[in-house]
Amino acid sequence: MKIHEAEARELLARAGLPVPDADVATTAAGARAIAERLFAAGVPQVVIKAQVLVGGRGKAGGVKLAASAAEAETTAAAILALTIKDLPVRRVLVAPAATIVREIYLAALIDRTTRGVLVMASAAGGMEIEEVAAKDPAAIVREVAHPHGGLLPFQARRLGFGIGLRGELLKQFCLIATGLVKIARESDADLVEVNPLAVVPAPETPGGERLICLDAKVTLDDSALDRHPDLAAWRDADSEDPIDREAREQGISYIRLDGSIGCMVNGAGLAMTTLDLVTRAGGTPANFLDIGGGARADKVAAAMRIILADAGVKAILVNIFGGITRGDEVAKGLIEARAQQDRVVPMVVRIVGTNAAEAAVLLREGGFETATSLDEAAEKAVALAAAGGGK
Amino acid sequence: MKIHEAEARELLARAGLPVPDADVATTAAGARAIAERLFAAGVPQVVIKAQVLVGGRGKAGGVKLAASAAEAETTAAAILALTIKDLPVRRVLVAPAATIVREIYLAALIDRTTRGVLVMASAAGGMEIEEVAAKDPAAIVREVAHPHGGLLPFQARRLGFGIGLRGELLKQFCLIATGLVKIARESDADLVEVNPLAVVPAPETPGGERLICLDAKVTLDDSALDRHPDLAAWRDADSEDPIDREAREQGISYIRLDGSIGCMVNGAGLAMTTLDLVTRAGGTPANFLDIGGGARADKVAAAMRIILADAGVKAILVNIFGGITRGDEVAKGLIEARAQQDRVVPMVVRIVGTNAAEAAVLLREGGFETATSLDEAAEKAVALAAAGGGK
Amino acid sequence: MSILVDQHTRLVVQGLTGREGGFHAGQMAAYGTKIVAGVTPGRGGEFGLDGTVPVFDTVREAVEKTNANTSCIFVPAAGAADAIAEAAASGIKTIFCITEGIPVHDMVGALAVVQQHGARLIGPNCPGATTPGVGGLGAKIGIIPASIHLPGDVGVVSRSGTLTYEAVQSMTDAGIGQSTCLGIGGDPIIGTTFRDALELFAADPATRALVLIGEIGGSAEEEAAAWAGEHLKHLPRVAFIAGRAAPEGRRMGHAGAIVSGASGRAVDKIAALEAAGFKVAGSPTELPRLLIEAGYTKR
Amino acid sequence: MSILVDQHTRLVVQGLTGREGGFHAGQMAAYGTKIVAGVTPGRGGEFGLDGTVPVFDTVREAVEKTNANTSCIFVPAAGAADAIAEAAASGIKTIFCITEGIPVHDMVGALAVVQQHGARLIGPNCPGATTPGVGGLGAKIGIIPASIHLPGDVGVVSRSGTLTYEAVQSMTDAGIGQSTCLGIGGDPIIGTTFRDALELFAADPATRALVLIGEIGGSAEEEAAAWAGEHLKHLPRVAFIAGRAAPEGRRMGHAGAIVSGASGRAVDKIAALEAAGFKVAGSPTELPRLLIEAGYTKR
Repeated sequence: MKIHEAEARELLARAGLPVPDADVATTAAGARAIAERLFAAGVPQVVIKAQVLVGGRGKAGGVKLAASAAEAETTAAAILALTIKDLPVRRVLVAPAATIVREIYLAALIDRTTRGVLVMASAAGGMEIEEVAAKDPAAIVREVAHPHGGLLPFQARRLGFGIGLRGELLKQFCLIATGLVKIARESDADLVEVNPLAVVPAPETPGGERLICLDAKVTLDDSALDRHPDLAAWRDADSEDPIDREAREQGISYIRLDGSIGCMVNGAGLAMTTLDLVTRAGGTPANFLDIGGGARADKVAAAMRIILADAGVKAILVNIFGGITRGDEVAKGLIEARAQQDRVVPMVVRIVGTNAAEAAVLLREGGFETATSLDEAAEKAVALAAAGGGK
Repeated sequence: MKIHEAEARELLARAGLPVPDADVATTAAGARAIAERLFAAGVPQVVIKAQVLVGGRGKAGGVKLAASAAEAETTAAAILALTIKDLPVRRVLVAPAATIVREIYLAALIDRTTRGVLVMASAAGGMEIEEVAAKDPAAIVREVAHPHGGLLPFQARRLGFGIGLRGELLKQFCLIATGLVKIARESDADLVEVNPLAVVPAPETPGGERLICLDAKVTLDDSALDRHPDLAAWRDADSEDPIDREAREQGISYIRLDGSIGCMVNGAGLAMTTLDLVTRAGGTPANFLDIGGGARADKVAAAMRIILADAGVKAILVNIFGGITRGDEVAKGLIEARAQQDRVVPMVVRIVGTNAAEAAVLLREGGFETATSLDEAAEKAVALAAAGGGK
Repeated sequence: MSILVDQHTRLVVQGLTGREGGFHAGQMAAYGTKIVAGVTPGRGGEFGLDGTVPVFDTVREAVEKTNANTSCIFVPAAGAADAIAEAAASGIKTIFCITEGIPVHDMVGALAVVQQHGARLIGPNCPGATTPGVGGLGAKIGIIPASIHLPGDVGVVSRSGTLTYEAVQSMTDAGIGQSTCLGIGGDPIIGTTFRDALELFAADPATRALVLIGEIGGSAEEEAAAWAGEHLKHLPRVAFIAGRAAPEGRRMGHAGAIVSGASGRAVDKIAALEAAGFKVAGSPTELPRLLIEAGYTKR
Repeated sequence: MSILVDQHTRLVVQGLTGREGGFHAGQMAAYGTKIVAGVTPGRGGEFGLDGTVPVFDTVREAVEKTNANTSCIFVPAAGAADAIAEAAASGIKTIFCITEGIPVHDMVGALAVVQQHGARLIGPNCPGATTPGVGGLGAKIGIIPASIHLPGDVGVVSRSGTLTYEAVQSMTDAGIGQSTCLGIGGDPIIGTTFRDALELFAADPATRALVLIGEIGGSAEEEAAAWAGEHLKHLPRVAFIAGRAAPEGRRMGHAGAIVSGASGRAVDKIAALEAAGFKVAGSPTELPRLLIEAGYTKR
């Protein structure tokens, strides 16, 4: 689960890491009030940032400076009126505009290859780490945190020295790097990224510098949300499609695509394979949908509702290889769903494995079109969709 | 550093572990006030416990029950008037008297052999673990906590099942065992012992039982007190001998004994050996004293003051094998100390190793009696003490 | 011969008294797997699997009393990582974890405990492994349906569940049997990687060809391909990669893979496998034909 | 020959730029030890030891640039455990930690990292080790005064600092030389135990007799004695235990030792050693005589 910058900042602040003195507003007036407080505290300029869960908000006009409270209000109003990549902006973060001396990249993330919490740092902050990796891989330094101990002090130092820090900045960097790993572990985050981690003038020491976490991105492990009800409450259900929400709540893995053939499959690998074969047969999949292992009739019916909510769906392919999942349960779910649905779409059903014979009886009695092999099912679905005007 | 039961209870309470609703008083009136609060809350009886840093306070009359506020006051007054094993009782803990169904032993401690945090549990609570170990070693179950992860859940369960717990009590036990290790690690404690960990009736569920940490003993790692100023403040300087305090503050390891020969040595092993050889030569050591490595003249002078504060000292043996410690520095310290001291005691000095030659010159000029071998030094010291009426 | 599971397997089922654990233990036993113990904390003293298998409170006790050497975990997600660590710390050397949805940070710690004790973990979130046998000598651990198998000499390793079944079924339908079928699981942190599995198969004299079923994301297929290109020259080998048609950028753990120099894309995985001598199928149904083309001959 | 330190030692001194580190590095170099690097975080790029030895910010860099294989740590107590872990994680296989007063819980974690990397730690709070040499071929690590040594073939291992010097001096005075003198340190958690040290000496063909200097507390002497009784029958061996006259119950970590079945008392240690064929001295000065009585002959 992705959380907004404002909440990511909150996680960092709770861990005692240096973050801007920012606040969130949902109205222009609210933004003005925050700006007024910041200007009163001596901030020369504020930055107003759209809180949306997509990248590229700066280019979309979602991040703007303001030099007065009045300007903050009008700017906030403009940003709150934006829709960025289909997502309406409902909240803005108002923060002091920082004088950035230099930008650093720092992130702690779950890494498949090293099978641990990988901490990456680069002196080339501000840009995407993928860009840095492509241009100059040597500019990225890495440490795998201790599996139980977190980032050990010497590892934090190695990262800091590795990106050229020394003295006071090195010390601060070590605290921040250690803190990010701690946040990742304690919040069950897959990713805690600070970009930029900015070097800014330290007001208290003339000529001195300090580090501040200017922007942060945090992704939480969905599997662990149960034990963090406080963090789970940060889910931005507003910016979630209602269908996506229903899928999530049903424990169904669903990704909407652009095509015409709705797919219902058990298992992510088989679901991807089904998409591949539909594509190979000349069709276009309307979605990825994995009903998971051991799905019962009601879950199958829910999956059908989710698929049919997409008006672009012209045909449906059901592909079930029974293991934990019982074929007859799926067949019952399909019959139940058909009884409830108001839109009739041609369907081809393939059920093999556990209780496939019982399923076959039910499907035959129900008059469903069936298929034996996966390739055959894909071809039939493509033909049905084409007959209905889809592809 | 040992801390009192009251502070150990505080550490457990902070970690969320179940402890009695107790409080500390330094006067009988204060004890009465606490007792009144407890009686008002429905407690049928209170227990008043002397806070002294020695074992066996129960047998010494330092733990008593009281059934009324008035009785609590008189009992507290009596306990506060006690001196237990040379330690005056300055504080009492007033707690609800528990109805104990069964007693369990549980401790987390630094263990030399397994080189980790050893957790020991026994169904035979209430008595000293050494006693259980001697009588029935199989009654003690052990787990070595993960060096970075603390006590893992399955380890806690193994301990709990190992002493015959099940169900709700097992769950509570696991939380407490895990908590003790956490306390040990976070407070840098060498020992966190709960004895008894009592099974008591659970008032909220009829017939139910729950666990409560009725008494706790905690020893903190002296080497780590610097990073726990809050815990270091719990030192009971009152119950510390002024000489012991001076030694500690000077970084001198000093243990007073009963004999007549004061010893000043560098290194614990050599200091023990010096005691052994004094004993073998027929003398009685007045103290163990290790001035540590690299001691300078002023530390040597302080050590001399500490030794001479013991009126039983009839002769002094100085035994220094210079490594980090420089012999001439020690010699200078001895000369300096002699200039300040008001009591003259015969002394034999042996300085070998680093800068022994320079030391020899200084000692000769200062008219000190010297010795070459350790055996010779011990024999001379015993002779000097005997001449002065000591042994 | 086979890998990981055979007639010497003495299995303890962690979570035997649960619905899933009980059901699949029955399936495993029916296939010929020796189930010697169950573990459910608090249920020690009971008997599972129709009263035939003793249940213990701890894995240590199960190992002491029954000489279990392998574990299969059906414990719910919140306790599964701890169950893995318990198995490893109790002397179990081969641990299958079927449970899905384990918090990934829990797995980081559990895997470290497994490695510390010199044990091997398969999974989590994996279907397990089957060594098909003739005449009741088969053994399976996990949830792969028994019906799809045929005894033989082709090793199968896969990240997926049902896709594995699909692939194995197509082989069985074509009369091509399997030495062992292994599902390694698709979670970000898993105990046994494709490369580990290939090393095991390479050391098994009974495995005469290999099938690898991968999918998009991460770089495990590329790493396995690099190793296989050097060490498996003697074995016919085929592969299938799911996700050619999947849209990019919808998977977790992406940054890590990218920075490791891998794209996670199907096209790159296929190229890496082909460069390492794998024939790569466009559909699981093509695997039997490609095996023959790669030089595999049925015995 | 010798154990742990010799002319192949390439030493990095962690804390070289400090007062203690600098002084003792000079002593070590003067004795013939090859000091190839220093490490002080933040002082990378400087040179220590009269400008002859490069200083690095990290041990990893020191190892990469100088092929250091051994480390000696003089870092202050608050950072010493981390310095140990850093050395182990950077490929250093033999780590001496001289620092005293390291919080014991820090050591629990550091020792686990050392073991995980297959490294060996000596100490902390130990004087180090010396392999006396003829004609400038000696090597020493730590703070044992060079002057007390004589090249020879008796291995010495001790928990104490100055008591070790006393024992070695008495041997040197009697014309009995040492193969290696090793101080393992007296802290509750140490990296190399008496038993570990005896195993190392047992594998060293140049060591023809052994001296063990123990003290009261814990059970390390008993454990070493049990091992030596079985494995060291061929070597003359003597011991000294400090603390016969010490009052009981004044030491930390007592409960652990007691529950392990050991009393920590001198009398029991002496009995265990004698049962294992050690001759036990009443004073360090008696060690040379006892060595001869145990069958040791000067070469």
